Amino acid sequence: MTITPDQIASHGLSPDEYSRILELIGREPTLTELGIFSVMWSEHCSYKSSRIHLKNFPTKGPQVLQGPGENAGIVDIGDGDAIAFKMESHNHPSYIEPYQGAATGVGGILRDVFTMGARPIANLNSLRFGEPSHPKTAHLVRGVVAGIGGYGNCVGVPTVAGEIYFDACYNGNILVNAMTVGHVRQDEIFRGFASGVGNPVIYVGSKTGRDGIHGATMASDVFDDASDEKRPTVQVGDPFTEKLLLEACIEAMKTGAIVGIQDMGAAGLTSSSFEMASRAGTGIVMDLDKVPNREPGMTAYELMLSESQERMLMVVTKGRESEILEVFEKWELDASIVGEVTNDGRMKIIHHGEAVVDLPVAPLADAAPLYDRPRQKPEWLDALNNAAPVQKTYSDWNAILLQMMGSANLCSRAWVYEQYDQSVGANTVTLPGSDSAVVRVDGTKKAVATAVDCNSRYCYLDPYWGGAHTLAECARNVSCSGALPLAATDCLNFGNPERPEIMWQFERAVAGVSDACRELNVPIVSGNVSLYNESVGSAIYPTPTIGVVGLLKDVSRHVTSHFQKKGDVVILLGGNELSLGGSEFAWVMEKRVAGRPPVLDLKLEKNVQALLREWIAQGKLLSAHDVSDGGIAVALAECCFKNELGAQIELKFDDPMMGLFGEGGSRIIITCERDSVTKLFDHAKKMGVPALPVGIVGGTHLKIGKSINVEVAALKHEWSNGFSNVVGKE
Amino acid sequence: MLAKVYVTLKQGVLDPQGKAVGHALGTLGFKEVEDVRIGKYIEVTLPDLPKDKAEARVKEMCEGLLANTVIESYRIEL
Amino acid sequence: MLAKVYVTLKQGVLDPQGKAVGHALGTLGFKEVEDVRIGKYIEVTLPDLPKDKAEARVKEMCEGLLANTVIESYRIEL
Amino acid sequence: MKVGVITFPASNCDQDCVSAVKRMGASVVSLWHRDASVQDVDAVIIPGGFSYGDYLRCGAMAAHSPIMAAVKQFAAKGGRVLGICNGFQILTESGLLPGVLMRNAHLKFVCRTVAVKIVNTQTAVTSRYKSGQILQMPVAHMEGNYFADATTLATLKKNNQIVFQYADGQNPNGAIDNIAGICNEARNVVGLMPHPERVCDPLLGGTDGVELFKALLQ
Ligand SMILES: Nc1ncnc2c1ncn2[C@@H]1O[C@H](COP(=O)(O)OP(=O)(O)O)[C@@H](O)[C@H]1O
Ligand SMILES: [Mg+2]
Repeated sequence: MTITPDQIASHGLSPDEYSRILELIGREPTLTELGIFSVMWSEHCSYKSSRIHLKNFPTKGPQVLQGPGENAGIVDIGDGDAIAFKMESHNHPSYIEPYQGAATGVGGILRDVFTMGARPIANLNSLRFGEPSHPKTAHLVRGVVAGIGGYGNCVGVPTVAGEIYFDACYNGNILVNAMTVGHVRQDEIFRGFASGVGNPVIYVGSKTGRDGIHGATMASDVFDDASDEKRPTVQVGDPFTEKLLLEACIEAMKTGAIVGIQDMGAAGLTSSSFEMASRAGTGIVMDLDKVPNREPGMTAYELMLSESQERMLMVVTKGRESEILEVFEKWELDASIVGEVTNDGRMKIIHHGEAVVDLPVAPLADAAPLYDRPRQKPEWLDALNNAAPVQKTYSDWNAILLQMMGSANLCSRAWVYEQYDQSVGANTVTLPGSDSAVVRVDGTKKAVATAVDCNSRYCYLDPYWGGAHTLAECARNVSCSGALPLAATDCLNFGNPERPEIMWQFERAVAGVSDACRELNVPIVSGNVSLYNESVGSAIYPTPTIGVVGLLKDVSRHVTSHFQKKGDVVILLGGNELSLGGSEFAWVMEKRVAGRPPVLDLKLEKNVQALLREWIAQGKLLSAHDVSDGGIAVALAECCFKNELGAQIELKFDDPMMGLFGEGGSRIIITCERDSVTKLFDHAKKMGVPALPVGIVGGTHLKIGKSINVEVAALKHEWSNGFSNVVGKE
Repeated sequence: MLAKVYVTLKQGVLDPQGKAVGHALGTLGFKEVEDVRIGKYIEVTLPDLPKDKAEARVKEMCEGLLANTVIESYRIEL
Repeated sequence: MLAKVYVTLKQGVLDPQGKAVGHALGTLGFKEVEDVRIGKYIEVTLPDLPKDKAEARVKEMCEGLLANTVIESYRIEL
Repeated sequence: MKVGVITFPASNCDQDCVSAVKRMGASVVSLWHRDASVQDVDAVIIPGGFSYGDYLRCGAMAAHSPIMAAVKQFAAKGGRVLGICNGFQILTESGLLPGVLMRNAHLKFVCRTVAVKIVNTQTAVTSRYKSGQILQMPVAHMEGNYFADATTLATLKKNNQIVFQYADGQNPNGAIDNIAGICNEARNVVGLMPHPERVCDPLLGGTDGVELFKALLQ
């Protein structure tokens, strides 16, 4: 059999890459081997376009126990406890089949975390859809949200935070990024190493079917109109099996017989076996006849490339197999010894007694192609930056605020998060609806605070500063609950990397995120890259989603974003030059994205967050809410809703549009008791952090200077009902 | 008139529900069960229409809502 | 052999899913839809058995697990 | 006091119930779905979750497990049984409680805190509340839409078997007569959709569930 140029192309391999394969193995590959190369060298698995830039991320720090390179990153939270977390995309599958695509996305990220030995304690997600009026949007939103809930709820992991935004740039390419946070004792961390020559390799979990064969290469294909018709074998999630797999794996880990373990994610059996052998510098010999399958007549190619869900691969101490098999029997899951660790650094796969694969492990896993793709600043960007962010003039500020509160990107997300079990596990201290979720670490007085963020309009107008803003805002959200941001995970969603302007956006965004990470002391410990997010030739906005995890040493000292009681003093902490470039105001009023995003002073940001945390830890604050999209008017309104408390705010500004709706980093609305005000201001002054007393909580209305005077109930009504404009009335 | 619609998962698509039910039947003593697949059976009541018209209409309903044609097939009986 | 089982809600039992789907069909422009009822269509694969034996066995499965006879009826086809 | 908490495949509120019970100072016996006995416990809790993935019908497969045969015997002798959420579904599927929990009227999963009224204080879990008292408890389910035919409903009312009702305007799932929880005639078996075990700790936004567990342990 000879490999044809067509086969090479349909496997997404370039002629150069194919020559490289020939050179590496010194012969023509079998079809199965070609399939293996194609998935291992796909963008999704090899990061061939992104890797050289990802090196810029700071990844170290005394708190980091595991940085990028494993299934999830891990940070130290003291007392022998640690937190494992990661974020991952499932964009393309979710566009094709929103429910199953999103569900299996959640399943995949859960496995990445529990394969490290961590019990998942929280799920988050970051979603991007097209315009609310686009004919596909409502259907996609309904399916994706139901799918995320359907999976996470069944597994019993609370979904505690997330974000959802709408913009025309996602009309033909939605984003579904899912994140899981897990708790693990530091001496019980597992890693994906196939160590110990002679140790058996065990396959556990669901049987293998013909699901999603070529999923990994699909994720690296540009969508075109025809793919609406393309109906690849969609993977269906089985959260029931996932829950059993989770419990069985954690129980099996307790036996002490497991040497290494890894989930089968994209590229299934292929990537898990190659990655485990590669990390350990070993080889594996595997017999595919031993792999549990659910369809007769599966070929070696199909068995190696299937993306059936809810499966894991583990290496076990020789002689102790039965202890592991017993655990899986108890949980009524398949488990089968499929191979053994070898010392020759080769992957040998046997099917029906014949050797169908014999490849060197290291070149496949480590020496995948690496591209420094050309980069060029888009020629349209300067003109866009120099254009006016807003074109019309405005005056009726009350009406505008009402309209803003009910708009798709600012209105209440209750429709979404009420479909998620937010409190299973009985540890969710702060539910969705505040700046970050707070989840107690069971049996301790510690808690983690976590949030996801991305301002993709800023990233579009300026990928560097947009990236920096995104990281800063995410960390700020975590600080707003009182927690110290420890580390971040990311999911870099971009267009086609073969286009220089996309690669430029990528490089700039990574640089911006990296610099903000350094300044704020928040290293990146895990992440994921999703490229080729384009439809009919146009790319999404650069969307480098960030998830931050922070630590509250004493969970009793935390606050939420909601005003607490009448008479409390409202203070604006921090502050910066404001801008309407890329603002929500410009978008709501004019559907316009132009100008420059606000400047960000990272030193100031750091000091503002530090001071905020110090005050919360001392119990001096009653609430804290960061001012982000929509500016201060929107942020103040949000503070009012939960407890239905108004406020009287005396803000002075020359230009109400900028003053009310201008955006800028490093701003936080806090409240405190009247008698702590003087001390706080003295302290802020000493620390060089701007702080401005701006008003008092109370009354039925939100009043802001001379410009705004609206009933809180009216604002809340718009805000509560806004989402029905996206998904329709119930 | 009554249109009957049978919605089943396409060949090769995992049926977690059928799998779990098959397993449960086994533990309940029905060891002979080899496989279980679970689909939907939908009855749609319509005003009387010529058969071909009705069929076309119900087909539209299937494509639009009743079946998820990415993973499911359907069959209509009138 | 393949046993087909149709499980439907008994007359008078609320069918929230059918109701919601009927409503959704209406808003999608299928105004003629008068009623929708949603049941299950279950395929059980068995080794070949004499028909009456198979029928008796599948009936047991229905009574035991596949249908909740308080609210559902079932019909078996072999 | 010893309380048995059952774990089925994909139960996921079992540990939450264990914590709640321990908080009240009672000891816990973990029961496995394949156990044939409830041992020497004083009460049994059937926790929430997605036993068997909620496949086929919620609670259907769990209702046929060996442990449920033991629970039936235990209940028949007057033992106290509390089913929460999926546990309530399992109780109706196994015939220990009448009626059925159908798909929510809006067909979506719903998780939110709702106001729940105590209707009957003469049961194994409500003896420490006042009649008409309102509790704030979260619900989290896809199938909580309680339904019973007219005869059954009349019997429930006649025997005062409706234990919990959603407060007016708070019904999250379309349940008939706002029913959130019921008991059997003997009042020793109670099922409810809301999650009292999630409101036993002031840190988690409420303690309205505390008295329910205390009553169960009395
Ligand atoms: N953008 C990124 N930033 C940091 N780490 C990354 C990024 N993308 C990928 N990684 C790391 O590279 C490794 C491989 O990622 P991935 O292929 O997504 O893992 P998996 O196959 O387990 O899902 C992981 O350790 C991941 O954390
Ligand atoms: Mg992994």
